Amino acid sequence: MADSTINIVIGGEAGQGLLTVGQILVKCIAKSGYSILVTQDSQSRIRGGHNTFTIRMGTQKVVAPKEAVDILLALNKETVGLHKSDISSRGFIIVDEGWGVDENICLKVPFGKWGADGSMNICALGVVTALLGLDRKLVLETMNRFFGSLDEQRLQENRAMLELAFSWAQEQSISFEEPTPSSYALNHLVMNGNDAIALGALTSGLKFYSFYPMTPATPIGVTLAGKAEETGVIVEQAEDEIAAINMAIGASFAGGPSMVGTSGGGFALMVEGVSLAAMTETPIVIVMAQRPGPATGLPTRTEQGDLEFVLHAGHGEFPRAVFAPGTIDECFHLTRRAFDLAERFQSPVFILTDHFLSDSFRDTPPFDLSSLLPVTPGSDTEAQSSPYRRFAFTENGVSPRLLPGSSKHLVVADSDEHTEEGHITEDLTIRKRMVDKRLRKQDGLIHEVLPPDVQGDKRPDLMLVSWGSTRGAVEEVASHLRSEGERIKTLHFSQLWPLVPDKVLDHFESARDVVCVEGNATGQMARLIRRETGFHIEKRVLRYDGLPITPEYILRGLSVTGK
Amino acid sequence: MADSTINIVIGGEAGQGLLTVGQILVKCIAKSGYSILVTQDSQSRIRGGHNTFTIRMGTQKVVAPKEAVDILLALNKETVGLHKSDISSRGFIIVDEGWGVDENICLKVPFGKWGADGSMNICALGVVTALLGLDRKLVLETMNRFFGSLDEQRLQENRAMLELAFSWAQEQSISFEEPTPSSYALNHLVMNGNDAIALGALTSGLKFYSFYPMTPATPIGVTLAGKAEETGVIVEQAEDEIAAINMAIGASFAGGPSMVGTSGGGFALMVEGVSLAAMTETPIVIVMAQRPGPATGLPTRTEQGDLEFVLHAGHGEFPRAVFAPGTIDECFHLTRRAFDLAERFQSPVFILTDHFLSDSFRDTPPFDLSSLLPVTPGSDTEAQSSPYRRFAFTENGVSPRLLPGSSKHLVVADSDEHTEEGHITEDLTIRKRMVDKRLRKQDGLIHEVLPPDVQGDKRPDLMLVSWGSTRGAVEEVASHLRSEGERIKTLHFSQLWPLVPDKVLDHFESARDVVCVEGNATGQMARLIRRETGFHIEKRVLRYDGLPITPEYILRGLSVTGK
Amino acid sequence: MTTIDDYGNYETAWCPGCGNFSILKAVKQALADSGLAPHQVLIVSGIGQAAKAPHYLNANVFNGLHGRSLPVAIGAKLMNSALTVIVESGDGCNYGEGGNHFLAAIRRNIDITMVVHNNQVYGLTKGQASPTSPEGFVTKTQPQGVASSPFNPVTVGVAMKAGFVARGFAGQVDHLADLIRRGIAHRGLSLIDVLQPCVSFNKVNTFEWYQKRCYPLPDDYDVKDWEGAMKMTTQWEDKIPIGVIYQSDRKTYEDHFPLLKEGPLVDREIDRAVIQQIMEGYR
Amino acid sequence: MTTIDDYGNYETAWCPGCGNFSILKAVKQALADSGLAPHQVLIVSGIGQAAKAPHYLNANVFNGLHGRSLPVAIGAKLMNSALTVIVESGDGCNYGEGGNHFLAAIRRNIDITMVVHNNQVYGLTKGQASPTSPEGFVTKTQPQGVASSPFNPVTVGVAMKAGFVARGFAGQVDHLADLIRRGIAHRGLSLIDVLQPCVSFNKVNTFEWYQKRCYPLPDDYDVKDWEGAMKMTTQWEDKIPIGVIYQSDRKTYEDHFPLLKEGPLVDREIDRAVIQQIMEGYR
Ligand SMILES: Cc1ncc(C[n+]2csc(CCOP(=O)(O)OP(=O)(O)O)c2C)c(N)n1
Ligand SMILES: Cc1ncc(C[n+]2csc(CCOP(=O)(O)OP(=O)(O)O)c2C)c(N)n1
Ligand code: SF4
Ligand code: SF4
Ligand SMILES: [Mg+2]
Ligand SMILES: [Mg+2]
Repeated sequence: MADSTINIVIGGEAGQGLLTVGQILVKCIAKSGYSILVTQDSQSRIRGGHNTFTIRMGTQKVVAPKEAVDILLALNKETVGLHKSDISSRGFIIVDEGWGVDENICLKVPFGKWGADGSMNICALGVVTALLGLDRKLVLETMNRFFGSLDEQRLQENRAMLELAFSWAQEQSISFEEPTPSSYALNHLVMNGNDAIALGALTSGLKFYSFYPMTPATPIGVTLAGKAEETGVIVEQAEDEIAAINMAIGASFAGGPSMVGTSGGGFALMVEGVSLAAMTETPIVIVMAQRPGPATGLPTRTEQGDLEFVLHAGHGEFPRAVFAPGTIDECFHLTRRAFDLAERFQSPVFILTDHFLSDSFRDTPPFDLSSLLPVTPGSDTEAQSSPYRRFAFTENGVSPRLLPGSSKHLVVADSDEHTEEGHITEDLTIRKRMVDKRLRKQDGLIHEVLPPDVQGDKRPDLMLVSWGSTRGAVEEVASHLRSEGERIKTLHFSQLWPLVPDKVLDHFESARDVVCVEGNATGQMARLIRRETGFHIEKRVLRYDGLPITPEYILRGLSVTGK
Repeated sequence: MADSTINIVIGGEAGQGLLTVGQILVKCIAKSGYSILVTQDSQSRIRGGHNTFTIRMGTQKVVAPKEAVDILLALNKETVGLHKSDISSRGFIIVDEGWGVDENICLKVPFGKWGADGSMNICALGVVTALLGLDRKLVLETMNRFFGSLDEQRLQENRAMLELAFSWAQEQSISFEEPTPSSYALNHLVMNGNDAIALGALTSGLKFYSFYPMTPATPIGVTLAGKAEETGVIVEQAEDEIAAINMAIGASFAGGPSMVGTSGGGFALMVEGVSLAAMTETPIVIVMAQRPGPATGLPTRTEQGDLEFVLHAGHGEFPRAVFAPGTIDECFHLTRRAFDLAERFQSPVFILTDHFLSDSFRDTPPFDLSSLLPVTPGSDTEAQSSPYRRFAFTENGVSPRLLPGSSKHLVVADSDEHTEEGHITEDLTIRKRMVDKRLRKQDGLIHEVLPPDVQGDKRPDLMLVSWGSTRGAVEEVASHLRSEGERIKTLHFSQLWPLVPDKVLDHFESARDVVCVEGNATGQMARLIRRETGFHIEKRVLRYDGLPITPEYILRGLSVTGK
Repeated sequence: MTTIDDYGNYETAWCPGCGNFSILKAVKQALADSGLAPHQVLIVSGIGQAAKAPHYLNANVFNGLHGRSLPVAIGAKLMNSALTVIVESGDGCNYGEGGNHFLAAIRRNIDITMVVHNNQVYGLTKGQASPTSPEGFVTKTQPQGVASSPFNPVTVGVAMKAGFVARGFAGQVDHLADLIRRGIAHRGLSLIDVLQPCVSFNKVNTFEWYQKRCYPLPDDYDVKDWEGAMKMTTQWEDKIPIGVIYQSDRKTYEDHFPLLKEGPLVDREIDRAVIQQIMEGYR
Repeated sequence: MTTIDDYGNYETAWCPGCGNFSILKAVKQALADSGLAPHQVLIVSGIGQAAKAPHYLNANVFNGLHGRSLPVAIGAKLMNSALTVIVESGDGCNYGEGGNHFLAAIRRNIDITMVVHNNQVYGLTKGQASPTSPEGFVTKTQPQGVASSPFNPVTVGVAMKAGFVARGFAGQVDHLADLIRRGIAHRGLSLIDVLQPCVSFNKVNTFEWYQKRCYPLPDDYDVKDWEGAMKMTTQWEDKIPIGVIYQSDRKTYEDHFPLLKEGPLVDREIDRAVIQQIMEGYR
């Protein structure tokens, strides 16, 4: 797949400051106007092992990771051996001259001479930014801002090191033509999926976030905790996931927009709470960041293996909505939509992400916050007559939700089947009516469902179906194949549930060949589509080794499925 | 629906000894040769309220409950008002003459005169058994056996009371013709679904049962605890459901066939453990006795609302089997099959029942235990060479399972993705192979799947599809409709997963009209069938008010669905 | 001025003679004596016989899952500090299924009052052993008697230096009502473990059994003396002290967060400017 | 006769300088000193840095879910009493996610030895507060410092009269190995809480911090004196006692069941006749 993007892989041990240099580099590149997309691959350990931080940069929007490596920045020798086979024709490797590595595509840096042991990553940063032809001042400023909290002395040292490396690199004659300048991403934001979800939640009026640490969702809690005091949000690390979701339900019942974040194993412990939220009709937003299972599985890798689990989590029958963002922009806006639906339909709403998207830094245009309103929890107190009936039977199934203590009206909610007043009942006629009332809310959710995103030819040779984080990879594959003259359509789901047949069926029938692309082993989305539309997608490109789906992977897969 | 069965409803408050008189009566009737089927309807309280214990008796096998009441045995006045509208043409009500109830269909019993306050239920027993023309001696013996543990004095009193009432009743002239004698159920066993599951587990070699009390599964633990010492089974009430399933997994890992029992809310807490069992490939049998949800719902009522929940419970992807017994015989034999499959495929296997079946006493022919072998946990130690690889890659995905301590071989299991030796790994090539290995076991499960039970016409006007506890009601409806000249086919699933399309698709296409009968509000089985076979069942008869599905209910439903 | 009548009188699903009736009365009395109107109160319960209590009085109610009343109460209290939040549930609910939340709640010391109906048995599910059932206690699921030693919530509460640890007895309603009132008045987590006869399933720890043993702590008892309190908590077999066993003025959870001192969080407007600033941080 | 070498030497995924290395060594030493061959031992762990330990020695291993090592260990021990069952996991695993199992395990008093790597932090997930983190401990998820008071497992263990309660320090391997050996020898549940420096995420309770404070209990210390032990468990800020803090010969769980005295349940044949009889009971 020939393309003009540059793929920079920084490799080394955990604890070598990969993330630091990576994040600064990303900001420098974006500030210089290039679009960027980061893929992080790390092991479940704190020191040692082998991790990579991969930045793909381009003059136009970068939507997916790529496999071929153009610049390999090796922070340790092991990295060279592990990745040199991926080096592209024009690519090269940045190494320490001291390692005695002898590839003809090596740029040997005198890290040793510079006494850079502690700050090797800073020097490396200088070398790469110089080679990319970035502006020295911009790089220095970006680094300074990043290290803002450090003491002046350390900052000085870092600056010195960077200058040294930068100048050295500029003098090297190396056959790497600088990328053509771009202004695409000038003053874009740089954030990952977790950041965008946190920000989306804050703009929605989030007041309570509870969690129990679990990769890859933990950073949402970290981000929110850092802003808790200034934004007026309670961020509570619970004793376990059961407490986390029950606290959030309590906080939401009391009137605060509430969210929890976790991954598969932690979510498993929240399942009973999901059913409680549904029964008490308490709004709650649940971020479920997938990682490979079963059980503990691969804690620091990615997968899309929990679609069916989330779709059916919780005993009993009740409405829900499930979103699966595929971009930073969707992480932000779908989180907002989740809060809105949770509040208006008094139901649990899910945001289904995965490890890849969670910590994939990307550039994105800033959001116009002025136009974005927070949700207003609860119904109008004045409008209620006595006796107040929290679960009054209504046409659309949504009953007036007062907040306890906000008026003289008493608010009663019960996990048992209950009367309109919320009190426990065993009246089976009421039972049936309550089930019907709750399920009627599903119609409202259906009415507001986001149709899948459809791109490309009306009557394609091939239609690619995807959901969530694979969006970009599929788009890229589509345009690549089109460039080769094929007629391609893409159908991408950013909302998985409710799934409305009439919005999609025609598309399926329009295609000569349909392939479903999923990050799991059994094709869960394909099954769901058949269940809801009757259309049977037989060809699949599936990945379940813990790595994100790349355009190259899909193309290889397509050649196998024999499309 | 005209039929020759007699429907006896005993109604009264919790704590009035309903269950006692009910159970004795059931035994008396069965011992007299009649087939019986019990439906219990009780509120979630210990004293007061209104409960019923309904016995349907017949000269041929009784397979379902019925609604029309032939004998209403009212232990309190309230009962009369609540049920008199259900009295059949030939039916009548047994009341206390003291209540001043004045229905012309009343048999007024002088309970007061007899000073029967404490033992009203015993007197009632005498009256009913006499009216049914049962043998006095048989009734006395049955009662004695039931009260075996009581002191002689109490036994005496009970006997006296019974005799008194029995004689009195015999002298009453009441237009109720005794049922024609039957020898159908002579020396049948009388047990409910929970009993049969417990017995099936014992014959399978059960060594460990852990649970946290939850209706309707609790009685399984009660039964097993009562036999624990003599059978050599550990019955452990855990601190919570999470502990329950993890203990069972530990016990199974150590070599003891293990089972847990719970209901929806408790199972929600076991979901993570299900995924653990799958990842560590530890055999486990999970009894999931459904009750109406969401959340606490209706603790003492019935529903089939958790099919999809159980089918997808657990994060990550792994094989499982799900059984849904519909009769006492199936409760016994499918439990045995569950243990067998769990052991041979080293996977979690589910038994999905519901409140109705759990405590529905029925007569069933005794099981020939001599021919039924227990499972033999673990693989042959001798066959293993060093280093032993617990998770060795094999063709069918099943690896040799040694028991820790049974040999010098070390047994290592891990909830993380692991090597063949069972040690934690982040090697993504191994990851993929391990997923494939685990999923290959699904093929074996498919190979051994029980096809649905199919009865009736090849090309029917109507095919009724059902699963689990509704089996009998559907059968009865079918034969009723046939008697009216309609061509009916029934397709009943006693195993829900795996679901093999080619075993069922033809049947669907053979029918002019297909209706799915389910005890839930959304038609979960119908959805599953469409997902797996592509066949879309549009007509449904659903029930979700907490009561069991009766033949009458189905017939009413059919007339509405307009079949 | 509120009276006990403001809290209403409702039919219950409890057995005649159950200890729950007097606990319900004591709770109502305590709320009235605290001068609280029903709408200022939120009672959170789990599932069990005890957990039905909030349905039998006037207040805001969240009757949640078995074992999970504490986390719900904590979430609600943090969101609206103006509410007086009471957790009312059984021994199985709070010390069994909810044991982990019990430990965490003591450590957090949020201003919530726990009233635990401790009948030493699982009532609603028909009489299995609870964490507080005595060793050897025979039930249908423990036919050879309970093999574990009983959980003593008061001992653990004091050991962990909970802010307010008390034991009451359903047989002494006024004394109990006063304990609950003091628990409500106390800032931080208050635990009131209430000995409650279950006439249907606990034939060991009957009304008389408790009556014979329970005695109020002497006036000169020092609730601040931790060592003395620890020792006191071990009294059980023949004498059972009731009253406030330990009290400390530990910092509450709320004290740690300036945010929580600015009045109920639920009333706070969100500040767009701050969020704008946060977003700018991602440039 | 087994030596520490029989337990092997493996590469780990821990940080250089981590306290886990010496705990691993102590465990191996204790197992060897107990005269146990690797196949006689089952080590059950949860998830965390500590929980990886069993992968680094020779034994039967069940590395289960975060927080759930105790129930798995209990199930395995009840099924095969011939196995020496060790629970090895972190403070978050045992006192956080697994808190409820910790309480229940102490009450059951089954013959299992718990070795808790207590680094007062969540290591594997990159440094959030754990239940034992000191009040005020600052982390990325607790930027204003931990608001809860720390959980003291030794205090709670003694308060609940656990059979064997000890505290060790990773910095004193031989002393620790001896504690573990004694824990294994003790019949019933043994808790060995091990103070473990985490060089990456706990900059407060460092090796030096512990080194300065830890001192072995005096020889004349009476492990049977509950009141004394309770008091002893409160020592922390400037002096931290290590050693066996409390020991009792409480009846074990196994003692309650004749069934469990007849040798490993896993070896027992099922008796058809008995089951036949049970079936007949349903006539
Ligand atoms: C998750 C879950 N597990 C089990 C149950 C069943 N259950 C309902 S109440 C109860 C025990 C109640 O005991 P306790 O809390 O002491 O209350 P009591 O009835 O004695 O007042 C149980 C086990 C449930 N509702 N939810
Ligand atoms: C149910 C569940 N929740 C959360 C996690 C994520 N997790 C893994 S290890 C860990 C904490 C580990 O802390 P600790 O037990 O103290 O072990 P340490 O790493 O400090 O040795 C957490 C929260 C998980 N694996 N499973
Ligand atoms: S069962 Fe016990 S606790 Fe429940 S209501 Fe009856 S007496 Fe009270
Ligand atoms: S993070 Fe801490 S506990 Fe984990 S290995 Fe590193 S030093 Fe040890
Ligand atoms: Mg109780
Ligand atoms: Mg730790």
